[in-house]
Amino acid sequence: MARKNKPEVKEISYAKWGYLFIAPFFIAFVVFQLVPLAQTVYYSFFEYYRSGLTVIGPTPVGLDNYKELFNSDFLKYFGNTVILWLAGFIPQIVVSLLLAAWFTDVRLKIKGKQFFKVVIYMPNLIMASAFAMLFFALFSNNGPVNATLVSLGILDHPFRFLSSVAGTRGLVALMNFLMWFGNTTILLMAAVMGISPSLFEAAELDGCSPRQTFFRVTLPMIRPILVYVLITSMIGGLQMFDVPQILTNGKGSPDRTVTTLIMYLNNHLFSKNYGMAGAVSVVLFVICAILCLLVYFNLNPTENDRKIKKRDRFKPRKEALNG
Amino acid sequence: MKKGFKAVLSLALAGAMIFGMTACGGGGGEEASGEAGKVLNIWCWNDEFQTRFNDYYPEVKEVAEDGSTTTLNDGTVVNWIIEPNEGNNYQNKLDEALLNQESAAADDKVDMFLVEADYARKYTNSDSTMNIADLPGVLDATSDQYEYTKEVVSDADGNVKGVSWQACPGLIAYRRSIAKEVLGTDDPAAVQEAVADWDKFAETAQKMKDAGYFMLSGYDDTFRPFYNNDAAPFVEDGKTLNVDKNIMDWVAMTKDYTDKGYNNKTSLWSDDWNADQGKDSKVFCIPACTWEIDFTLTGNADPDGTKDPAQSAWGDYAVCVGPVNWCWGGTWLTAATGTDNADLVADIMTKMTTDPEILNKIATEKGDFVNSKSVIKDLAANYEGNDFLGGQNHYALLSDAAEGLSLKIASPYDQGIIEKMQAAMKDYYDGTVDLDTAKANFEKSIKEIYPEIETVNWPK
Amino acid sequence: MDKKPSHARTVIAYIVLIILTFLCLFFFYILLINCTRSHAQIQHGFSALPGSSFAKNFNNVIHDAKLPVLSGIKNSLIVSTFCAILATYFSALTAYGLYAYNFKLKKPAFIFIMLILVMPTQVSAMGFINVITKMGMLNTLYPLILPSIAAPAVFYFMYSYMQSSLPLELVEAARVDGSNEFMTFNRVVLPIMKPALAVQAIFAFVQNWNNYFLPALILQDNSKRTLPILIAMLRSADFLKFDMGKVYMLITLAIVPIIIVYIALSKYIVAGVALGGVKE
Amino acid sequence: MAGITFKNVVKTYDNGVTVVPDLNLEIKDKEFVVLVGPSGCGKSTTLRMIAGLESITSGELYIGDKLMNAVAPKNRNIAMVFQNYALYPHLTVYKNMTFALELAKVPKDEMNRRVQWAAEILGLEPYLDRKPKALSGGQRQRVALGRAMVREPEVFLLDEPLSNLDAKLRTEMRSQITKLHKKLGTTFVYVTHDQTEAMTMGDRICVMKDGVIQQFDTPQNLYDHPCNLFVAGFIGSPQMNFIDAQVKKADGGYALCFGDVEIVVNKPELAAYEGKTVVCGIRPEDFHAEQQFFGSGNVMNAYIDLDEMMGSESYLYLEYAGQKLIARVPARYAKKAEENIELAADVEKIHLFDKETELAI
Repeated sequence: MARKNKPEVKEISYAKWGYLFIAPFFIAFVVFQLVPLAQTVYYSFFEYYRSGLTVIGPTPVGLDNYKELFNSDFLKYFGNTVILWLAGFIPQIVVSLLLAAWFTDVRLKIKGKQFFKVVIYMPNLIMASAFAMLFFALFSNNGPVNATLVSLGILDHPFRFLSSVAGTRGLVALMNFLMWFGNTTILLMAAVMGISPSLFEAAELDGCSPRQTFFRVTLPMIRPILVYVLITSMIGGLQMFDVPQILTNGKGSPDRTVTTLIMYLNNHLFSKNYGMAGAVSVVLFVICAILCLLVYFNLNPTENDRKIKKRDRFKPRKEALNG
Repeated sequence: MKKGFKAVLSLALAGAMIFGMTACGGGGGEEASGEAGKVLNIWCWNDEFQTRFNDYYPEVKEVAEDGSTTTLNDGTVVNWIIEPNEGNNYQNKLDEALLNQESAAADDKVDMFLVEADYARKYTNSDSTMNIADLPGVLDATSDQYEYTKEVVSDADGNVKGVSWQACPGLIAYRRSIAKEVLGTDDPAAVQEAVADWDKFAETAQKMKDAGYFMLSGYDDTFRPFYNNDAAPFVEDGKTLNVDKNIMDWVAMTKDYTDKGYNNKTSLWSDDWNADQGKDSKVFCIPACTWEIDFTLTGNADPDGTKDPAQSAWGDYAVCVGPVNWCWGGTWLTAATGTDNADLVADIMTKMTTDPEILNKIATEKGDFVNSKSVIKDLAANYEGNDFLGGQNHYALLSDAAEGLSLKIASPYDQGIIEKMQAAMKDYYDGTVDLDTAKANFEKSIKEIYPEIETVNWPK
Repeated sequence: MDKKPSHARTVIAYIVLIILTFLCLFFFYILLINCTRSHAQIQHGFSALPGSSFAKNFNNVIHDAKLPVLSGIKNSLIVSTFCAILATYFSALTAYGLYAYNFKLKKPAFIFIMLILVMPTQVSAMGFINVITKMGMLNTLYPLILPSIAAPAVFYFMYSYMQSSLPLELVEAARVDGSNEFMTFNRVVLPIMKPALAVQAIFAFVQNWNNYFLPALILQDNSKRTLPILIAMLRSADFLKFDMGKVYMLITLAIVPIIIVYIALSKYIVAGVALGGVKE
Repeated sequence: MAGITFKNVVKTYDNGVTVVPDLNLEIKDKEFVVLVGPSGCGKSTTLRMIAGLESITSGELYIGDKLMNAVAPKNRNIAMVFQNYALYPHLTVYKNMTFALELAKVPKDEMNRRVQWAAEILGLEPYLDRKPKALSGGQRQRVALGRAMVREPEVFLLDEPLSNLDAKLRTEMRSQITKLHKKLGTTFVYVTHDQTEAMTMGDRICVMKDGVIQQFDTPQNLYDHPCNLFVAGFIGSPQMNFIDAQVKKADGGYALCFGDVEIVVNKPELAAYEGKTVVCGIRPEDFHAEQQFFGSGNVMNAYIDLDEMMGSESYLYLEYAGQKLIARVPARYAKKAEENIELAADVEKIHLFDKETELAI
């Protein structure tokens, strides 16, 4: 800071305490995330892996890793990740909105709300790996689910869930849905309850049916929370690993249609291929950055308040005035 | 203000670190609690050798309740480190330990580790394993062992780097009850007649299907007989992978069997594959090598260990050689370079793999095909028969077959390659993908697991 | 008011709720049933009635050296508890730093944290493993605990909670009363933040209890492994062979402790989640 | 025709609390009726029952001649202005005002015409494109009014619309609403707890307490002839003084004696109360310091506890015969605290109430 010429005015500045309090956070971040990130980017330009007991030393290869990455199935895995995320996310949002609307609709007087809230939130606490393992055991070819379906006559022979693309993807989506819809419902309920009741009464007076009230009043009012849920879920979706990894034991079978980005990264990390792992990480980093900036800017309501959309503007037509 | 502030900042960092360290000091966990005596670390991927060691090694004093350690008479504590094989997990963890073998403390050093045929060459060609010749009195004791068991663990210039207590000729284990019902007899010679070659095997499979049975359980059951008779190893120069024509024959046959409903569409080691070896399973036979009889078949056929034919498939199995001679796996003991208990390792090796009296007990009680020609000849002559196999003396059947076995086709990468081949082809058999996609998937997974392999060649 | 339609909607609501409850509970029901049945019984097929081999399965799992469950639970507990403490304390500290003080880098610091909030941690996994190997921390629990000092999500929650329920006058009052900044934080700010701290501690604990990706890459030998890794090991073939009873038992051991804690604290946890919803 | 009639209407909430025991009320068409009373007296509940936001436990409610009990709020052709305005924060002022019309599928140019008309009356043209949070309290209140006006309802319901405004704005808005009523000519039902608003705005005022109508009459009648102690105390600020007085027979009527004052009133009804005590109500403004009011026996010499100088007049907090009184005296007669002052009550303006029944005599 430039030395001010007049004598140092002795006023108590707490600024140094501000720095002190945020220091641990930033130090831990630099040591455990920033430096590793820098290394990841650095090694992504090297051929550096361990084959058996011999380490093939870091030799610079420029963009080879990235070239190899793009003629590999990276885009397919990105597609898988997005499909698996959306297949779980869309039902999650729909059901959560439905439940939030019902739970907060004073007309419906649903009893046992607290019980339902406790039950639907429970899957969120379960270890993803345990959930996946449980589903693997339950949905295996002669597992309990098949046995039940066959004994109930719904199926004549066991359906091979884990051998069919739709089956495996469906299971991953179902698990993600079950694990997260409780959390989202409670969040949305809190947001809806945050709206002042007189707004709903005003809407009712204005002639809104329950459905119209939901879409024209409730939904716009809880938009900030919806944006928050969308972003956090998208980040979670991109990081999806535990469930598909354990359900298919890392193979992403059948036909690698369930291999997600992080599983692909994990395969390289597991076989100590730091070069490729670095490349995958960097591309993933870029994708995350783009998606988040995209979502953050155009969906965040506070940003676009000023530019009122065209059709809302009031057009005073002179001839209509008859006083 | 500037200087003071930096001091405070570093203080905060140190504080955070110390706070973190001391807080989870407990997390470090203490080393294996052994008394004053030395510690012997043995790495393996299952408890097969551990059970035989605990039962038959004379020096064993007592076994820990949770089975994690065994204490010997002279106080040495044997620490069993078990890591599953699948997905190269065992190899990765073992490599990690071997790489910092020098820096590791005496008691943490890897003393002995087991290897399977599929990746034996990876370790025998490296200097992480000691020459058996350097271990006192072990090499000459192995004169009576089958040639192939030494060949597969010899390095480029012929030094033997490992020993095994068993040979694993492959055979076909079949259900006596189903054989009687469909083929009219369960006599091993007659059944061998019906499966003498792959054409006869297919005919019998059709008979089985007509009678409402499956010939085989899974896709991978017939892999080993084909793979074992490949012309050359998968990888020889460390860069290119040549898929043998034999493998593609296996693929074609299995696809054909699946479409015709000869097999029950299971995968190796999956729980329905295990169930197919149970009492009320519809599967006629399963290609199995000798260690599989004790390790897998007995466990699956008689899960509750009743040993009673009424409640389980105990005694309902018999074996014959099958269409081709083949072998699978087997476990070799190797001494890790830099071990601090070399002579104890040597003693374990000699006793467990060459002492005729121990080998005889292993053979009779565990049903292993032990790696000693003399013991096998003696068993072939007067062994009264294996109770699990309904009294059949399978040694007589296999003693000459074992002479002709060979594992020259083994390469250091086989564990990963075979696993990825089976996984890729499973989608093809299920009909989820066509053959070319399955091949492409195989190549992709090889690129991930073995970056050094650049090209994969398929036979014309 | 027109009674008829809302009656129909109530019926539909209850049907959907019952289906969802069934979906949430059915799988745990099967889990609890199967962990009391022996391997053979499980292979026979599904049964709604519990079996008799709960003790047998439990013993098998506890005494299986390959699956050190007790040390798994211990490690998971250590990692989760310390992560919860570090994450909540340091996030509150950072949030307080940014909320109560203004200094030159305040705005950029806040925006920076918001950016890393949306960045998944797996991205730097590769470098992370290298760094901690060089620091000699590979195969120890520290690398799983210390990074949680920088927990952007927890920070964001604390920051918005402070904005809504920590009046700055309190801090000034404390200053007038002569307590130094650090004491003010610990004795005035933290007690007020107790609901937020409690909720975030639970979430941080659960998140680290369930974490599988990084521990699997860092923890090499069995005595150090956390529960999710043991379960993932279960999935590999060598274990499945003999005893599905053991498999179900281990999953139960991994899930039940959290469920018990949850049922005991369900009121706070659900309220805590709701707290997140009313941020704006 | 949009009169409102309550017949034996009862309102009991789910928790068993009966807020409105047995309401019989008749509001004529185009009338401006004010429901006033302390909080919790059931005035808002009554308003919300008209709006249909509260169910009617029993009894009948008519708007015009149609039974409204089971009719949905949107079909009652009423509009309501909420205490906190209840404007849709995510919609512009224009969209807020056209929200109900869009739902009622009113054609576009008709909507524009009405909004333009309402905006002109309320002076809202410059704000039509703004969002509510960009407006001041007063402007928001006027938007709420505008939103109700454009619907051209038969009945206009206002639930304490001025309580969130500052004092100056409140007086200004009072006159605006009264002017609006005259201009629109619709029936207004206005709820407030502020008796000055009631007195200034209402054609008729309904004073309520614990769900029961105390009195329903013009402001003047309420002021001059409160039917009971409660209404007397509620209307008028500062509040009427209540003094216990002995009734004695005197020539020319009966004398009310308290302290050393004896005020003679000729009220035949007092015959029944001879020798007993009655509550004598005197409004602060009915105490006079001017000589012409000094008759025989009605002068009292009170000690001034506190005096509040209001500019043109002063409030004197007196103590007389052990009772606290308030008097409102023109500035020139006012005295300072801790002094005594001689005051006389205006005999015609004295209200008398039965001590037990609290009813007017």
